[in-house]
Amino acid sequence: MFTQPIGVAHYLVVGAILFVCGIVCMTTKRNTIGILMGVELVLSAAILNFVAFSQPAFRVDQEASLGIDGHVFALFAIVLAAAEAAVALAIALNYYNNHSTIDVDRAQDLQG
Amino acid sequence: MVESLIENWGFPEWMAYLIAATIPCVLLLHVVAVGALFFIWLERKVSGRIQDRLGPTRVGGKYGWLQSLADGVKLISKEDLVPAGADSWLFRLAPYISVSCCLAAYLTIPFAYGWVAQNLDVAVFFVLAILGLEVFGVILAGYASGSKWSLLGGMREAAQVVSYEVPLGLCVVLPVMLAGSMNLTTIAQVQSGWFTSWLIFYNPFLFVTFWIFFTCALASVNRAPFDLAEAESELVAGFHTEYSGLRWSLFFLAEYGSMFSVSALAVLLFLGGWNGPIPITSWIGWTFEYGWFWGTLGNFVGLANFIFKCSLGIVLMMWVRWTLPRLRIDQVMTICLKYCLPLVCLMLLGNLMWPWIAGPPSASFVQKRYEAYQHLHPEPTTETEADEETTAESNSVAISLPQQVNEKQKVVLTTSSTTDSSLPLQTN
Amino acid sequence: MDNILWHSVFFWAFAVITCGFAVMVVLSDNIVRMAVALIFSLSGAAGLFLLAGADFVGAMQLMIYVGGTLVLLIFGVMLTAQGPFISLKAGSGDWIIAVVMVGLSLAMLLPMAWSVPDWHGPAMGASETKTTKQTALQEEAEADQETVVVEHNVSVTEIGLSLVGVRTDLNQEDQESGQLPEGYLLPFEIVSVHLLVILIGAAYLARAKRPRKPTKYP
Amino acid sequence: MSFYQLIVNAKWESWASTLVYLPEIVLCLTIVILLLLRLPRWGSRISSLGIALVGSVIAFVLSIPFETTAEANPEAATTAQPVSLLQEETSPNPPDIEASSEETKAYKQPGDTIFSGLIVYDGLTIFFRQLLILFVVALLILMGLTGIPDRDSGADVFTLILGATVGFSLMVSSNHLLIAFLGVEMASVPSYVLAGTLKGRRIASEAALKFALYGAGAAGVMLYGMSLMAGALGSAHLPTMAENLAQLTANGVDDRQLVLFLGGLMILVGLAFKLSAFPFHFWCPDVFEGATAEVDAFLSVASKAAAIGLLLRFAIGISGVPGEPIEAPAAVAQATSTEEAKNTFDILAISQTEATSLTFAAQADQEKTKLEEKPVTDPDSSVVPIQDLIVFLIGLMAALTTTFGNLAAYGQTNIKRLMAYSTIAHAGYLMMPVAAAVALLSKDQAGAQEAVASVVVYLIAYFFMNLGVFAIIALLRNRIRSEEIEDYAGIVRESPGLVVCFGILMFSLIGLPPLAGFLGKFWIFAALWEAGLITLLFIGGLNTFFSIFYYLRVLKVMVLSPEPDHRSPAAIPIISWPGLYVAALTVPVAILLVFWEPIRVYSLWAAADLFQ
Repeated sequence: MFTQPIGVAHYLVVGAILFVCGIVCMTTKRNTIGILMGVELVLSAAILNFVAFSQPAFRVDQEASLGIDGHVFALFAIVLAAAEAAVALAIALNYYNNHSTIDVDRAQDLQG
Repeated sequence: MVESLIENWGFPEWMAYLIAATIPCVLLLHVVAVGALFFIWLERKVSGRIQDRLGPTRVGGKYGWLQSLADGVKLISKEDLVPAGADSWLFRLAPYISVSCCLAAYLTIPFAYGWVAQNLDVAVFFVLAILGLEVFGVILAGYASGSKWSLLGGMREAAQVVSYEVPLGLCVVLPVMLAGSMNLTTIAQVQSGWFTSWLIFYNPFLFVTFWIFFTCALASVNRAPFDLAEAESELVAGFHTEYSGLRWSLFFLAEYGSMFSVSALAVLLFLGGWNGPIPITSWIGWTFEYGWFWGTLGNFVGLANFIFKCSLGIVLMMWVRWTLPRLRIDQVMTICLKYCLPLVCLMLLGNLMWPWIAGPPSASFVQKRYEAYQHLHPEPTTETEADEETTAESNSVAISLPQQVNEKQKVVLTTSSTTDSSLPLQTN
Repeated sequence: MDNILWHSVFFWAFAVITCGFAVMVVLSDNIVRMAVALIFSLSGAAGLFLLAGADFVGAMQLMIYVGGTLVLLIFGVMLTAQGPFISLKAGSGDWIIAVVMVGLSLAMLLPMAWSVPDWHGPAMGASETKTTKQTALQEEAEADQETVVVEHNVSVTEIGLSLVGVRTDLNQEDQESGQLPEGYLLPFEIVSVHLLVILIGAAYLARAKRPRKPTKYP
Repeated sequence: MSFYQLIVNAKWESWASTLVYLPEIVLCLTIVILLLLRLPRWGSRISSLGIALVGSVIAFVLSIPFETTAEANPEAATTAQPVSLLQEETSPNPPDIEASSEETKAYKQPGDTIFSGLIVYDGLTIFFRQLLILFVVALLILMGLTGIPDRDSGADVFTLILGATVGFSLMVSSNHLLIAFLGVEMASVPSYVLAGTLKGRRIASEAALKFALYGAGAAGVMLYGMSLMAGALGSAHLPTMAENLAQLTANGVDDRQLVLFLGGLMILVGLAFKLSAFPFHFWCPDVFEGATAEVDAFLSVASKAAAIGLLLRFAIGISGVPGEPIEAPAAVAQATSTEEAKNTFDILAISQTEATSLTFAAQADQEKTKLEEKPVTDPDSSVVPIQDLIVFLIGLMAALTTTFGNLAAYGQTNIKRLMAYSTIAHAGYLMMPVAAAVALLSKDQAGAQEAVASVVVYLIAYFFMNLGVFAIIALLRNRIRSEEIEDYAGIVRESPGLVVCFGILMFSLIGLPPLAGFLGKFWIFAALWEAGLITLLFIGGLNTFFSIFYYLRVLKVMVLSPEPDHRSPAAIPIISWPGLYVAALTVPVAILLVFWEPIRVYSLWAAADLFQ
């Protein structure tokens, strides 16, 4: 385990675990902010993938790595995730002002 | 270091790594711990003098210099209380988050030329990020205490730190822009020579920026007059109301540690780092050009210089604390968003326009920048026939300031553009 | 002991931190503990970025994600908290669904991660396609992967230049083929508009309705 | 290449790109002006609606592509100037300029990519841009008539709408995964806030919350899929990805199948969310009910149009790689299509009285616009299995979406919920020709072009129909304070003109013959027939039959049911500004068939560049 060099696949496994945790968090949590945390985990998993794909030393076929493209993608993903979280939080606060709760299960005025 | 340990001393590899990792860690721990003890004592003395009293005089002789050690012993021997209504896991964790973030910031701060635990390319950014994380300790302490004073203190801290990070980050951009690097060693090395080459004196905009930086740094390390989180007149003691003993003292260790690190950042970015007001060491030949021994000697002088400047910064912070009254939370926000932020944006624009007013940066500045860059990326240049001087200059200009290419440099660039097939940029 | 790769050791350490705390986020009932676990998980991910030679992305992750977004989330928790400590228990039905989902998605994603031999790392690639350069690199990587990673470190200068549209990392043939490499000037500029719009939108929702007549604030 | 040349290249590229990107830049400037006007005291006296309207009208004018010859365009000279100035200083020319000896290459033409390959500037981009900006103009006028963002919140709401429009335009023109993701985020995040425009209302805040949470989740999954796709194909640039994909499949290296499949599936999830396609539609009715009718119109027309555009870019971009490069015919088609641009726009610009005479000219040119009847992809090419998979996935989703939307619309009592399900169903119809276009890639290039053109036509019709319906809903809401269908009872006796318009729009939504909806639907079904997707065609036809009843039920309530006693007067005469607005939207629906030829030429032109 410690004597093998690290490859992209190792990072992908970590990313996959983060992704699954995020999805589970999004589906099981009842609190709005809990759901947002799940989203953060999923986005973080994606960013991890991008970083791993852009490192040529993690693979045999170095030409196929993303290089700077991956880094830039990761940077933009971080920025966009932050913006999304800010808006989601503002919406949650607005919801709280009207309903005095941020429990998603109580959101039952609209039934689809 | 690792190689020399293995080859000269015959250590096994893992042990060499361990030793190489331990030495900087121990040194940095001591800087923080001893520094905190010293500055706590100093603050008591300074505040005493400001209020026309003597401060501690008994412990350890005439100046009371062992006072903080005695306090420390007292705090360690106190009972470690956790309130019944607290979230005990988080309550215990919070001080450690503060302290470990404070320590982590020291990893990338160079104390003299090349004396840095981890020479990171994004050091400036890293330090800011880590200092921003310190807020979690305060927020969690405030939340987990289960007391409303603490909670209010934590929320104020969160709002304050998140807001002040914005102008702080923008202030840092100016020196980074001029030095063309985020590496703190490079930035400090660009300012070598007389004090006129410090970036604070580079142009009027940077001079103003330094003071904005200082203000925002005060706010971001939660010092008076921005210490809303522990405002004892309203919130008892804010986030650390419920803490006692060792955990309480850890918060103070973190506070003084981060005071030192922001003031080190200010010194490195604006005040020349370890480069003194007068370049004595280069006059008497204590530089690495004359060999390892003389360089190390010169570095010790630089270290003393650096620590002296940082201490001056901290004394200034103390001075401010004991002079100015505390602000209200809305005033704190107003200062950040209505004054600091627009002002620093203006400074940023002004700094961008500066070459139009005062012409391109001087040749010596560009040369220093190039040398600092070369030190970081020691790459064997393949070109032999080209005029070394010209290429060096034009390359470094183009790399660091692509938006500031003006007429004069354009010509320089044009002449060299046919030969610079190996840019120092293309390290891959 | 001597053929231990320290790069790998640190990778595993950070990976365990990242994944462990991510699992804690899912299992925790208390929303603030979830947030703390998330802080550690994302900081661990930042460590992984640094190990992968993405210094700038790692610092960004710490600064924006951990230092900005998560503070905001915790702030939100405090603003909307009703009891002293918010606890949320999931029903057993939820847990059954969750376990099934975890099983299914891991059963898909983990084989996916290992499905490409090229990605197993420099030492375990498909042996028949190796060139001499690759073999050399492989040996080097087995010796000390950290140096190799550091060698491929993307400097901030390169990222910054690509954001204003200048690509310095591609080799000459690529650039002379006529097709310009992708410079990221447009996204860099347009994202600022996006952030402005977001700021206005969030402020619009969060602020109270403006009073008709401005009240005199004492 | 020297570093300096790189800078020159980048400068030239961004300058040339900026010129064709002016509409979006004007929108951004409008946002900034709206923001800055709050600073001075006199700023509050200026109507923010007026500023937004002026900005979007200017953007619309600029989105008409300008002349494409160097002599005719004075701006072209200025474009070329910085380059030539710099050329004097550097002896070797930047490669792009060197490659093109003529000066005409010094700026961008339709068919080029701009911003160094991040964005495609072609007929489809131009069409979508015009549609979206025109929609924003119409929507702003509607908002002025109904007065839904009040004085205080007007500037905020208009900022959000304009910001989202920039995002839509990025989505439809993206040539790079980063731009696609950025566009999706820029489009959706302001939409979340827009859904909660009336922030004091309980259901509005609930709608915004649901929209934001589901949307954020979908965006996360989409980003993860993008990371897998980009990593597996070694690039985030769509054409490069397509090439690499073709190469991978041709070499028989199939170890990345799983990665690509999962990645593609996750991207599809994100797109399906934006389109409110079947398994990911659940947000749509709730959000539509909670948000105001004006915002619903925005979500149902602009958002859907942009999402379909992005789906087209992805589906055709990733699988539409030629087996071997087609040299000569492509160049000819390029030339004719750019020439066609002028003709078509002349037709559209000149008033409609002359349209009949011009139709002949257009008919003559039509042969040129039509691409040759040859496959884009070699029938035995390695990408064909991928195309089949895409066709299957999109086709399945389209069939399920349409059927579900139409069936679920039956039980609705709220007109906005009903229209939400109708929107879902129409998203299904819109996805069908995408499947057809991908299926035709390996058979018939001209057929694929027709399929894409049918999307264009359908969107034009859909624009008028849905905006009209939502405008009527909003206007009636202002009078009778209700959005329940039963409260519309007997409204024909109070405002007969409005109900006639409503009837026409409803018949058009069903797709009955002389109306615009029929035109679009007929063309879609023709494309499906040509692509051999008979099952899908059958499902589409069946659904059209289903949809008749629930649309007509609303009309029946409006016309036949007796008026309730307690309702406030709902009279909206047709000769009033609101009435005229609705009429202006209804008339094109009624008479679109007359302009069959210009629309056909225009849509074929818009679709042509996609297959170059």
